[in-house]
Amino acid sequence: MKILYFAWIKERIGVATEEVSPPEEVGTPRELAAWLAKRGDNYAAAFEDLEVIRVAIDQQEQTLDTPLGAPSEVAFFPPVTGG
Amino acid sequence: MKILYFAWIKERIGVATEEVSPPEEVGTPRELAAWLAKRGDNYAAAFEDLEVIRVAIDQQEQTLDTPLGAPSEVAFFPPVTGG
Amino acid sequence: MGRVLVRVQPDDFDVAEELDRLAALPGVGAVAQFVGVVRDRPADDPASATADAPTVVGLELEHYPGMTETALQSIAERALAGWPLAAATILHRVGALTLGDRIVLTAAASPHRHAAQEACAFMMDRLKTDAPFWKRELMSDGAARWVAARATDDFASKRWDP
Amino acid sequence: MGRVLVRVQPDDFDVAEELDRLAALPGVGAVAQFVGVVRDRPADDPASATADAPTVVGLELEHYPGMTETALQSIAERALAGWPLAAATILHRVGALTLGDRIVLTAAASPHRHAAQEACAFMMDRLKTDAPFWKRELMSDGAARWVAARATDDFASKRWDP
Repeated sequence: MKILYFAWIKERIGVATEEVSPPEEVGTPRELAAWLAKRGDNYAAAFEDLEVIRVAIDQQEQTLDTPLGAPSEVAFFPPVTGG
Repeated sequence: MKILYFAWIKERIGVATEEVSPPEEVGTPRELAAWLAKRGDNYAAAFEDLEVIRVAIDQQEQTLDTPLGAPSEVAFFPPVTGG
Repeated sequence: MGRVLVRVQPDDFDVAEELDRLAALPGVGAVAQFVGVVRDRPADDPASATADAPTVVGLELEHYPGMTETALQSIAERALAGWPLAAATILHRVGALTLGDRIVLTAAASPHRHAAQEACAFMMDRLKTDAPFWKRELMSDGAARWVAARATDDFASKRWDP
Repeated sequence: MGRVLVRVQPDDFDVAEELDRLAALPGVGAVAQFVGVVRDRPADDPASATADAPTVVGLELEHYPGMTETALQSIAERALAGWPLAAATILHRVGALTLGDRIVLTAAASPHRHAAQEACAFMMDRLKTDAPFWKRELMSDGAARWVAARATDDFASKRWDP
């Protein structure tokens, strides 16, 4: 599963994208974030407040509690600020 | 007093502007139009329906019953259609 | 008032130049522009939108010199009074125009997009009812006719009344 | 859908060229354009508008390649579905921008001015909340900070909900 990070989440974690293989019990983006947060202090800092984090599953924005299914890519990012 | 005509009013009357000296009892644009309408069939045709005629006194749009005062110029025109 | 630009002219205007001027003003983050162009169907006659109805091939725009400029200036100044704008612009052509030609530009520059958008729409709505211009359409069958004013324009203009 | 033009690019775009393209489409009498530019005050911090507060000197725009284009395409198509438009355009820059640079263009062409104006505003409001872009402001004191999302943008976007 490919994970992408954007904006300050990417900065805190220190990578833009990585391949991960979460265990079967990780079934939602919220659970995926909690699992990623255990990978190190940088991850914990990025995911410390899920209220300010948005998620896209295969490039479609979803809630943190949407079932993951078997996605090709999952992206975590702050609320968008374009335009 | 200078009178100006625009659009189809100008076309019906056949002149764009003229100097007139209406009698003292002509006190409003409505009375001025009625007085002008007697100058000929072309004028009568232009002023046959005052509902579709607008007036400006010294370049300020006014109602047909606004007191004329002693204006430099009075303009008669159809509802505007710019833009 | 230096923040208002109003011009009435037979020549075309340069929309990009005006956009660049407005975008360069201090504090401006948003520029809304509206451009009206001569289109091939009569503006006031939905029934004419059939295949064999005559189409518009040109337009003649008459105006009241002096009063027109004053009216446009007043509309732009009211936009500045009503929204937090850095500048407001109205450019309007007169004389003979052909299909696809630009007729009018209204533009508003502001720190905020909604202010710019609303002021730009306000100026167009008021221009339609308050500025002494008259359109004469030249049709493909050789006819020419003065465009009739539309009640919908009166409604649109009145929506900005206090 | 040939009536939609969406582009995400580091280079500037030509607003006049796009206006000319839209104005030349059959039946078009109205083109509304909105241009967002990099301004010198932070977008989300009214308190910063004091004389000695640091100003913005540049912007970096990050995006999510692939998802961004899809989101913009969807917004433009919804504009076409919601208003009688001949065409809808969204152009958005990414990468490093400097003060006064254009960031975004939304444009809508229609027979009718209100349709063009509303669709143009709709696209900007939805873009602000639905398209994956992130702004990082470079300040005159050397600091850099990610721009925070604004609740007012959420309200503005929701006003178009059915």
